[in-house]
Amino acid sequence: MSAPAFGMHLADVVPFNLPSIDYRLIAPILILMGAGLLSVLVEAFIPRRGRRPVQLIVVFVALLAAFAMVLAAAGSRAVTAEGSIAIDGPGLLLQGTLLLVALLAAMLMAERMVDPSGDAFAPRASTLPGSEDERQFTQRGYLQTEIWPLFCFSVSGMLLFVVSNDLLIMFVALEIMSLPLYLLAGMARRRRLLSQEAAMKYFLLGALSSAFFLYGSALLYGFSGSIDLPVIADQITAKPSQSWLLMIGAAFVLIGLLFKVGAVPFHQWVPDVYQGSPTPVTGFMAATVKIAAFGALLRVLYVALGGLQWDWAPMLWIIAILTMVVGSVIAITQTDIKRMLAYSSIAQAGFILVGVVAATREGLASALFYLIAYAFTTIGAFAVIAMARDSSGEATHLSRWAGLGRKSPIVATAFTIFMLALAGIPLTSGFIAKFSVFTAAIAAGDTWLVIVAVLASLVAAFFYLRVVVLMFFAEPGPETATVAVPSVFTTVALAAGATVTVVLGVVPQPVLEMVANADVFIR
Amino acid sequence: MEQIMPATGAFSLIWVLIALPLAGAAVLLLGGRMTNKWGPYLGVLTVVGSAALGVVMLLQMMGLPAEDRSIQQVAYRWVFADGLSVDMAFRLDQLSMVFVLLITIVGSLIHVYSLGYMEHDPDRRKFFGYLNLFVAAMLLLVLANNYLLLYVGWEGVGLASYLLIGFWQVKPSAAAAAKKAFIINRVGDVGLGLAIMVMFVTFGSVTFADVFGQASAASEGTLTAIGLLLLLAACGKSAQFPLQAWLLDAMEGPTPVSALIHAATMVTAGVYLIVRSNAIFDRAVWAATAVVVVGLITVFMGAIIGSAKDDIKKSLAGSTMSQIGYMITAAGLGPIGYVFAIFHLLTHGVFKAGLFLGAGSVMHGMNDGVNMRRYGALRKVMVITTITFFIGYLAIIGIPPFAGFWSKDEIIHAAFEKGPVIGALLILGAGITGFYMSRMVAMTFFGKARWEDDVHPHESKAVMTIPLIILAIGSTVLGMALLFWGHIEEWLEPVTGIATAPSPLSTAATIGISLAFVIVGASIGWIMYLRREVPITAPRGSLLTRAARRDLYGDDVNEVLVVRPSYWLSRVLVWFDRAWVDGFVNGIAAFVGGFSGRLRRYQSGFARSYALSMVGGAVLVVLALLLVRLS
Amino acid sequence: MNPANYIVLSAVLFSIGAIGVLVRRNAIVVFMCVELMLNAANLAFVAFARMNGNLDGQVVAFFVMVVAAAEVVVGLAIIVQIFRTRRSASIDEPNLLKY
Amino acid sequence: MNTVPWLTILGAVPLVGSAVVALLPKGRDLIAKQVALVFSLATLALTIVVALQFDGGSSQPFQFIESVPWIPAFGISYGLGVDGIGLVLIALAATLVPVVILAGWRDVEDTPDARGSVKGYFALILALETTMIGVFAATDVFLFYVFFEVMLVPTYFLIGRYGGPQRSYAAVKFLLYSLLGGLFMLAAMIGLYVVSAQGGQGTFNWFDLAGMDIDPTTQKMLFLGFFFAFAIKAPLWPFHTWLPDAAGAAKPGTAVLLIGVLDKVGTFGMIRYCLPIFPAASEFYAPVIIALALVGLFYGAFVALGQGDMKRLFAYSSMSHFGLIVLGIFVFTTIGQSGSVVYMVAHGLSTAALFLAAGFLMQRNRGSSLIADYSGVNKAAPVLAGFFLFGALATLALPGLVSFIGEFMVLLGSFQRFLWVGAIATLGIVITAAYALRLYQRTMTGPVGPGLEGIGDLRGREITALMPVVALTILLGLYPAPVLNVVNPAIDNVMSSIGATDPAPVLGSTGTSSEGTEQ
Repeated sequence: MSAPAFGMHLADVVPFNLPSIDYRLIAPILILMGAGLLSVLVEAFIPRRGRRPVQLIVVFVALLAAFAMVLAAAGSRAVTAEGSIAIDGPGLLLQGTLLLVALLAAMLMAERMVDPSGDAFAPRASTLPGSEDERQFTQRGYLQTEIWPLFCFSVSGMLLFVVSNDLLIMFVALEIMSLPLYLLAGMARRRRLLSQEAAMKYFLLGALSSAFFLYGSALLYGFSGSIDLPVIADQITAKPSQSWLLMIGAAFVLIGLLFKVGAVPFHQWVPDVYQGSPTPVTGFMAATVKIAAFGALLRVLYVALGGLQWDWAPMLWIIAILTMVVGSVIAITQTDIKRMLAYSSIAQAGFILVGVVAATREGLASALFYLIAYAFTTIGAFAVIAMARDSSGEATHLSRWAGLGRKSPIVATAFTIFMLALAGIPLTSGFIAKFSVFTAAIAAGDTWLVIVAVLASLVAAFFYLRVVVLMFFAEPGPETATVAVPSVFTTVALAAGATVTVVLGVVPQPVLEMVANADVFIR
Repeated sequence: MEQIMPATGAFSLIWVLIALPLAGAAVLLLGGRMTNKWGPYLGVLTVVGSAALGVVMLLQMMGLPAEDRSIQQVAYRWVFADGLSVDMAFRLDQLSMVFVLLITIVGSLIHVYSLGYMEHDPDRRKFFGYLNLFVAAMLLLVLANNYLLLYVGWEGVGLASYLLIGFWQVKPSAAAAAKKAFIINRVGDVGLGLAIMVMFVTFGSVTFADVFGQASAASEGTLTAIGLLLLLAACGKSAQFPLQAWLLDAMEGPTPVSALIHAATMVTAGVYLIVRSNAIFDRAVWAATAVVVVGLITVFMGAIIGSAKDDIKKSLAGSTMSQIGYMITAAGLGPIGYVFAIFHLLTHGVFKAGLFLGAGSVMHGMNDGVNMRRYGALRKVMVITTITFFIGYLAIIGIPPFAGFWSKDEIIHAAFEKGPVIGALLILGAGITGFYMSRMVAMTFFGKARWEDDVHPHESKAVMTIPLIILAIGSTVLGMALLFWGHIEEWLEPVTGIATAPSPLSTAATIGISLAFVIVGASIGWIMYLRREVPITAPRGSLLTRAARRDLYGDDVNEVLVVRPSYWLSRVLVWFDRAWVDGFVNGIAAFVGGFSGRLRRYQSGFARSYALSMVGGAVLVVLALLLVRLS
Repeated sequence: MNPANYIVLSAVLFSIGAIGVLVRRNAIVVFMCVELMLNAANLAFVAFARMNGNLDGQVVAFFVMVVAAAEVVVGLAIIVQIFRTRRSASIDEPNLLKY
Repeated sequence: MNTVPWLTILGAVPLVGSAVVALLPKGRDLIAKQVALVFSLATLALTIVVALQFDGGSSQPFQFIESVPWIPAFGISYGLGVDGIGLVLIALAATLVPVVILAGWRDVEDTPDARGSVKGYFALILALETTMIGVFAATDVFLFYVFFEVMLVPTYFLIGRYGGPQRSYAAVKFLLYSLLGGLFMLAAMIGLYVVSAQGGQGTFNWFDLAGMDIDPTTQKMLFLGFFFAFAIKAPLWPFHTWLPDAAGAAKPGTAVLLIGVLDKVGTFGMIRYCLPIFPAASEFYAPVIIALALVGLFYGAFVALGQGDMKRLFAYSSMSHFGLIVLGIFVFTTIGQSGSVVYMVAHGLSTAALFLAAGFLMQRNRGSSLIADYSGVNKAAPVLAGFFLFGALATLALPGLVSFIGEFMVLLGSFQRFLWVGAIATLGIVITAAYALRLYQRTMTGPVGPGLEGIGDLRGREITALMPVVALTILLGLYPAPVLNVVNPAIDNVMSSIGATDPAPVLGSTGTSSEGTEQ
């Protein structure tokens, strides 16, 4: 909760220039923050029994309301809050996607049926793993409803992240987005050691990356005398001198963002965190953080550093290639499905970077489309993973998936759809996404980048299909996991993910138009 | 080019000639068990029907003036594309007419004979089906009006021959022989196929009319190429050197098959092809010479093999090779030879069929034993067979007035016209013929009985002997009939070009010399195999004998030059495919996998190493950016 | 004195922090090193604010402090929890997730 | 232009059938089979209707054209239409599917370790038919690609779920190999789009692309992308090693569809896409491709000669035949290309005959496909042996059968253009005969092998499945006009689009047949 407060504070001091803030445009952010505060209060004042339903109502209402506001704001292009927030096509598009995906993620988090002893989160994160209290709380069937305020804050941070127009807001948004995630990562009900380890790694590395980001913005500020992205852009064109400040600053800022994106060599937190966190949170992170981080990355690159394209393009070339290759190659020898999808998400980040490097309108549009397609597919995939279980919790080891296709064909089929989409087989969203990204890249002359991407996606196809092979070509054994019957929540999330994946693959035109009309970033 | 008449009257039924036996084959082969009973008789009827139709056509044709005797019937457009157009069309002229009669009449006789010969075979329905198929294919071969359609018949008879040689497939030897025959014939087919291609690129058409019509315009080189390729084809089909190896094994088939396919008709298709293509060979001297050479070589190969074999059928097969050698030689002599090649082909078709069927009749009585060393003195028990066989014998060695005498004599004479050496060689061949045929007759019908104990020879029954008798009559009169009554030269002249009439004097001379040689050879044979008792186990024999028993190493040569190398090559390629081509593909996969395994080790699980790679990456990125900027 | 020196100092601090993150095992210390890096950034901001003659940098510094404080809260929570579970605050201890 | 969207209907019928079959309740296997058969027959009937409406003589090579914008953002349209080539291949697919369904009636039950359900098997086959029809009917490169790739999915499951011991390895290998080609084709396709976009809005419409003139260097790059995909599909030496594994692991029915139809997509793609869109590049690469084709022709034949496993033998023989087809395409003569198309059809039929007959045999002997396990079958099961022999003869292109017409036209066309290429290729017929007859000799002749005495002969259902294939092979061999009539105009179109002309005969004869035709 920064920008508005900042404004008010100023207003008390100097009444004669009130900051111009278009509350209508930033309403989504405010709504989510408000929801966060509200649910903190709910935690404080509503008796335990009632908390969960109230929290859910608050969250879902907030998400839907925010989405409504985004729709209402559709088409507007404005810089508000004293130039620190830019509401434009891409921003709104990403906000809308974020909200929808967050909605599905929230449903996964709210799921209570698949695990006999409650939801995916520890009854009390404070209790020691395996301790007496933990057992007690579990028996009493306590649920940790503190996840909801964290969730709301995180989402609000994301919404702010993709529209923030100066480095300070961006930094603050980054933290608002990340801090709750650090905590959520550590709250798994089962395998708590892993969960805590994930939280710590995520936190320390995240903090390190934000330090880089911050120092980078300091240098950029020193170079340009401002933290506004457009001003920085002007300064870059204005004075080519003092380039080392600019260069190092730009590099550090980009590093901070590439870390969140999960690009090689800043990717190593991804597998550990994805594997350790509670599966719904993993899905939430995998889908939304990717969107938010890429949103910010695109904005920085296209708005602030647009004049520097010839400097960062080669670097991103190499990073994109590394990311695609390392991600897909390491994934083929993974034995844990969550970890495999983590590496897959790294590879996917690489493919999106291919579109980013193009640095053209088509590139931007294709990246946006890819983000949308990828987010829904991922949520769906993790929904399935959350359902494949055995007595000790989720059965994430690949060997446990052998023959799943025979035991529960429908879920397996859904998962197959997601895998095919990630592999980029036609008639799925993933194919159109890859197609548009490659098209943009080739149009921009990055043919060789596309060739590498093609080879990488072949390697990727191998491990995606490996799961399919396991599920359908192997006999179910005693080891095979059973698919728990979920409540309406997961069902809806799963169905939505599958539907979007297929629809975007068969009739992508509307969304393609949307991303095309999203136009470029305002500056 | 000679003009070609539309098919009218009986000629409008040309297609029926083929369709009848083809339908018979279809019914018998698809009909299944239900046709077991009456199937064979249907098979006979279809061929007899074609024969009757053939005779009708002959009569109608004789009614026509000579230049109008080339009739064509176009059924429909068969294979076509821009620049290519081949019809399903038939051409009945004097040449194909005589073939039609030979095929259908001899075919009918052999069908009838088979009724008896195959009586006890469980699969006789199939047998007759195959025979019908053969007759249909053979008729297509001689009735086609273009080379591509001829090709269909060409391989059709090959197929029938394959099926019939391997009729007793349970015997591995039979199956192997069948495969061998087909594959060696395929080599010949390559020649035919390529010849057709050359014709097409040269003349833009593959019909006889177009090709022969424009032949004069083509360069001699092209014509020579075509001629040699056609010769290759002929060698395959007619078992001429160097593609002769299959014929002897082909005797694995039932004896009527040997009579019909491997004596009377199919093996003579090569002669037909060359004579039919006379327009080419007339203008390609070298090709024609090559034909003569091949023919001569085969005359002696066949004769020598025939003289050494103890298996009566193989001995006859050798003789067949030799006799076809005569025809091929004649066909190579040019216009003066063509007619007599065909003439000899017809007579040979009749008397050799008779001889084979006679051999079959003998085997029938001897529990299918073929070893002449276990025969002997059969003249007492099977009189008709003996007489008919003896007539055939007289015919083949060329004793006047039997059929073989006229035709062979004409060839020898024509050879002298071309060059004394050829004539001399042919006369020598005639002598050897006399020898091995006498040997055969002596061992089989005369001398002491050397039968195995459980063998009780007996004369075959009428259904088999009547065809023998008819063929024997044919062997007696056919020569004179064709020559003096049928005037075969004039009959064929429009197709084969003018045959220069031989001058009587030299005729007398050649007749005398050749007769002398024949008698000498024959008497040697008689003396050798009647004076002394024939040993039941063959003596080691001279080097030549042993070579001849091994078919003059024909198989060994093929084995060493072709078969072994190709199997070796295939084994090498199989290994190469697995180890290298596929190995490369799998190698890549393995490499990526290993790479992945090594790469994931860097994900050590220590937060600080992650931090390190981040900081390191940061430094690199900064350096990279500065480098890009400064450079 | 030349404000550029402050920048140099901040750079030095940042580097120290970074190196500290890499070499120290104790999670708390590592975390403190990160904080050091943040403060190096703060110093840079303030110094640049001075050089550029506008307030933005200083404003940012305040925000960063707040954010850093929040980070401390979250971070300590996590670290303490790990410590309670494992009886050690070494960041090399938790090493179950790898490869 | 016609009002009824025939091709869409044609493609939809099997898809609907597939859905219906898939949605049937468990355990209703018989009904599933019957429904599948009915739908496949309906498709066949529709195909015949379409084929009868197709006007071979018309000036418009493409007919039944449909075009609806699909993804205007990339100039992609849902465009269908067939020329003679597409039509005959669709007809081939529509013919083989019912045959395969009937032949595979008990495939799943008779598999000792069946993975999938019966209905799944037939649903997949029908789904595959839809993609096959689509891939041959597409006139939009993107749409073609979509079918091209989606086709892999049902095949992948058919091999991987219903195949033999090696199925998993084979399925993955097949899929990855095909994907590799597909992805390169995707890149090239995008490149093509980008090139077309240089003049305003880019397009994937085949008609526009075929007319476009691209500068040679770009052509060469893009051509490679497309050709690589097709060469893997076809399969051309040395990209063939997936085929023996796939065919060896797949059920006979699946293998028939795989080799008989799917692989034709490769050669079809060469004629439809490589040549007209990249004429210059095609000409540039033709020598290399012809060399590869020749190598493949003999390589495949010789490896087949040395194979101890029937299914692998068939795969290699097909590889050899594909060499021939590719040869015919890239000699750029009308006769050669028409021959290639005829041979595609012929090869589909002969493969079906041989593979299904062999399949029936294997089913009777614990699914063993080792030649060594068989001997003297002719005695125990004469009818089966008969069909087997017929298949072998069709494979070695016996004159009178349709495969002969295809083969001879290809050889003739090659000979017409490059004398020696044609001559060398012709030698192949000997080796073909060698391995085909050797196979028959080793399996069917001689004394009856151990354990084979009891195997029953073909049943009515099996004969019914084989009969249509046999009949077509013979009828088209004696009267190929139905195919040639529609194919030749299409080929002329291709030839003109690549600006190739046939070499005239030396003596410049018109080439019309003898006087007989005039009467």
